[in-house]
Amino acid sequence: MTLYFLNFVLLIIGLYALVVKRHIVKKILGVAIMEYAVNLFLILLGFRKSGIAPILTEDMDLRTFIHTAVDPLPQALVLTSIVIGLGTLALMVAMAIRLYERYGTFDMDEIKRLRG
Amino acid sequence: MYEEKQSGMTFIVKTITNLMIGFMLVFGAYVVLYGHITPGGGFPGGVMIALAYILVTLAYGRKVVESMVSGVTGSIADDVGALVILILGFIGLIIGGTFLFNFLPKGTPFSLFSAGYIIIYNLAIMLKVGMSLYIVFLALAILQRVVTTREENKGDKK
Amino acid sequence: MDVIFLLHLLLTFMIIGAFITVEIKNMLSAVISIGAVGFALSMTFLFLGAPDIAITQVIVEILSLILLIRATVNVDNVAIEEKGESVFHNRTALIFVGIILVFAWIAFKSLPPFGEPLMRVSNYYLSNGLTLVGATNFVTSVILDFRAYDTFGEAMVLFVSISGAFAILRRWKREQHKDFLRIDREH
Amino acid sequence: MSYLLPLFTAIPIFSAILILIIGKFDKKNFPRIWSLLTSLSLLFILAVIWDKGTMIHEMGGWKPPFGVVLVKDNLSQFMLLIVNVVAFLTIIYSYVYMIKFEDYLRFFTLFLFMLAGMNGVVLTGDLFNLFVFLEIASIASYALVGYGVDAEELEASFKYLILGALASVFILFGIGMIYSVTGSVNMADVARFIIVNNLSKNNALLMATGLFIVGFGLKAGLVPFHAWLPDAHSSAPAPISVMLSGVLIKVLGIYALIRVFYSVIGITPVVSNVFITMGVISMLVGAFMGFGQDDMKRMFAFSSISQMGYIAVGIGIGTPLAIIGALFHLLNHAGFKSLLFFSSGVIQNSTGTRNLSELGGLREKMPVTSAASVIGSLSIAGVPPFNGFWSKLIIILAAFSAGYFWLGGILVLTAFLTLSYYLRFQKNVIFGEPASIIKNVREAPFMMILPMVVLAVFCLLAGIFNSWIINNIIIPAQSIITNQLVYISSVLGM
Repeated sequence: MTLYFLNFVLLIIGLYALVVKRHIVKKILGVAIMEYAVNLFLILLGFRKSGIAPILTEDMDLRTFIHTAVDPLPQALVLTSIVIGLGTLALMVAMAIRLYERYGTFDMDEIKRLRG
Repeated sequence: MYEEKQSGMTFIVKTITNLMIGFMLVFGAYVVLYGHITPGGGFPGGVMIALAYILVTLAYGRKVVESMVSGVTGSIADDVGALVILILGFIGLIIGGTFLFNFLPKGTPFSLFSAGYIIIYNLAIMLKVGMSLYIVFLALAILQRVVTTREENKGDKK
Repeated sequence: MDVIFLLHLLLTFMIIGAFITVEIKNMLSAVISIGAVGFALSMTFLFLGAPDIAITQVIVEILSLILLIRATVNVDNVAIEEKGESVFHNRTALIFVGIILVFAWIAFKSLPPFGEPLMRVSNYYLSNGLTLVGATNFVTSVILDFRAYDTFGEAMVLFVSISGAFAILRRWKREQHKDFLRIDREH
Repeated sequence: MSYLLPLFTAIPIFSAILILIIGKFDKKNFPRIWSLLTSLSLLFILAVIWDKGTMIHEMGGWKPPFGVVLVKDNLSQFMLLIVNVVAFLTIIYSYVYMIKFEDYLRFFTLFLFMLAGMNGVVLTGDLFNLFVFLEIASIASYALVGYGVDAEELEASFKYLILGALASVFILFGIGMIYSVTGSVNMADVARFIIVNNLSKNNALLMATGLFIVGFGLKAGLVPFHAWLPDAHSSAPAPISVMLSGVLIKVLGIYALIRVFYSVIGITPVVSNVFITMGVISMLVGAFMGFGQDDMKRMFAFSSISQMGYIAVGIGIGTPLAIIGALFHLLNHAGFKSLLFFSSGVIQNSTGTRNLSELGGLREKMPVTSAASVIGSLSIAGVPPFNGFWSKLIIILAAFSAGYFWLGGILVLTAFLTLSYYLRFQKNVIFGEPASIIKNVREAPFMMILPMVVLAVFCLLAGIFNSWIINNIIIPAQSIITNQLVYISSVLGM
């Protein structure tokens, strides 16, 4: 419970960086922090008290394994979400550097030719 | 005008790179091939292989790494990896009637060739991920140099 | 040591790291401290019984650090002075955040308690995965067989974002820089 | 016949990869001809599966709660029709338009990925899979908005990217909440679990509701979350403006909202009121901001916000009549707004500007474009007998019959506002004194005229034969939305 809450605080910090900060890289880092938070949230949801990793080894009994392994589905979802985050990051970095080339700054307040 | 620095980083970095690169490639391949038995899989393995090449780029400069895997080869490998995944899906559609059907025999657990097509799928993802991250790093590194050089030129004119 | 206590400790560390990332002036330090957050996150995954995710997180963290430092911080590490915001502005933001946190607290209370997931669907994966798929790593059997279509989509997300990055970075004739970019030589 | 369903995503992706490989040798003709063929083949497959009832495709052969399923019901088929027809017309238009961007290999690659992503979102029966394909479509659209790599385009694209990433995080968080409460991510299974255990008052689900409204609202560009929309629409190349306004915000925003709230979580009075409020604010803000614009494309963008407001109001009211109106307006808006953005691209291409104050008297130099643009404006303004009139009329009638009299008043008021700013557009661009810059202007090439003519004919015919369209296309889709149990039982097979 408190873990969920702390995790949500992490998400809010990322949101704060995204909304308030003017530096483009800070905004990108804000997105990254939010992605961390949401990935961790999904894994926390699948945790079992005194659970083991959902990987069977040869000396393990299948029946006890079923009753102790943590939930594998959120882990699969998070793996996909990490990849999506990496793809977004690559695109964001490409765009940031192109913007820098055009405007000569990383300051979002000076990048303001459009009216919004 | 910007001229390609031939030297790259220091001797220490280069030596350590020489030592590490083989380990990184082998470990990446291991993580991919045993992805269905131990932790790992196509994605982390692919990123490891991309990181091996990126390490060479950082230590030796772009020319050396492009003599190993050129940008064009990388991008073709990237496309081929994606195509293999799609073709796996279509084979499943033809054999099993559903897209991405696991059409190979399941084998015995804990052996390398078990779990049907998962090993091929992992290898295709490795090719795709590794090569695409490597070529995007090359492109970003080039652009970054050009931007910095132009900044410096601007400063000179002032 | 108790795992739950350790998790609290790691999360607190991550929150502090994230806060430093957001507030520090020097951009290189900001990027490095987000690296610290990422590595703490991967340790957290390890304690939560997710070695697959932990490996992936470490590797991805290294790659994104290299990308960020090499492509952005290396170009221009000038900190931007924040304009002095009015106290009122900050106070409304704080009140808003406070309300959201209270609502989140109430909502988290009605989730199943921590450590006892429902696992309606996952029990099927755990009990039948070995016979139906044959992989002993159940995460792999979920991502590459039960939900293979998601992984197909995931590979395509990476493909499309790399393609997009190349489209953004490509040479474009409207500008006349003779010594410029040899990017589309790669593609 | 359900084996045809995965082809809607697999064929465009296959073509995109093939274009990248073969495009290394033939940059000029292969990409555009191949994309045209791809889009045509998708239309052909759609014709084959049209009206064949609900189809389920179990990916990899796993039964619904365990694997990913593709579901083609009447609502998906309605959305597939809009997406693929608009995409086909846009590819015809880009055939000539993209020449000035010289390197259009990656344009068609990204375009086909966006098409595949939208088809995937429409067809999927799984919440997380919806998220994945939503990401494919949005990432492709971020890159396409910035395709010109000029300062303004990059700025618009970066804003869109940041807000889009925020939306994705919120949606994923909401999916996590739903998974934790119900133990599944399959839409039908989640819906059944919520009904059986009577969870609709659960606080965690309420929070997921809020997260979904913010996330999908950002993708739809409804008003508190519309900051990216005018910039992105006006800076993108014309074919991309068409895709964004014509289908992307509808599929990723409105369709996803309908699916998640009507078919999965279940609609509650609170959610309906939120929809109505967001819709009313969107209508008014869009209409008033539309007045002040000198840039043609920005005006169309604000008008898109305003018309999305109509659709949101229709969904919020929630009676069958209102849903019919909303879906009919969705179809019509895809028609006339695509037409208007096509014409703005043609005008910008020939005259070099899109400012209303610099243009004038185009009707003699460009007769076909002018005629199409007039038809589009009259349709969106709601002049009978064009299609916009009927859909707005249905929504207004639904508002009155559901007892929302003030809402009906606002809807009528917005219709008048829309009419007046489109008349201003007509007066400044098509009619009036010929401006000096249009001396050497000629009619656009045939490939750019053709899509406009097709859409103009559609606007007229959909207005005249409105009852046929409503009976044959809209009502089947509406019956899926209002009967949650039919959806659940047809997917889970009970």
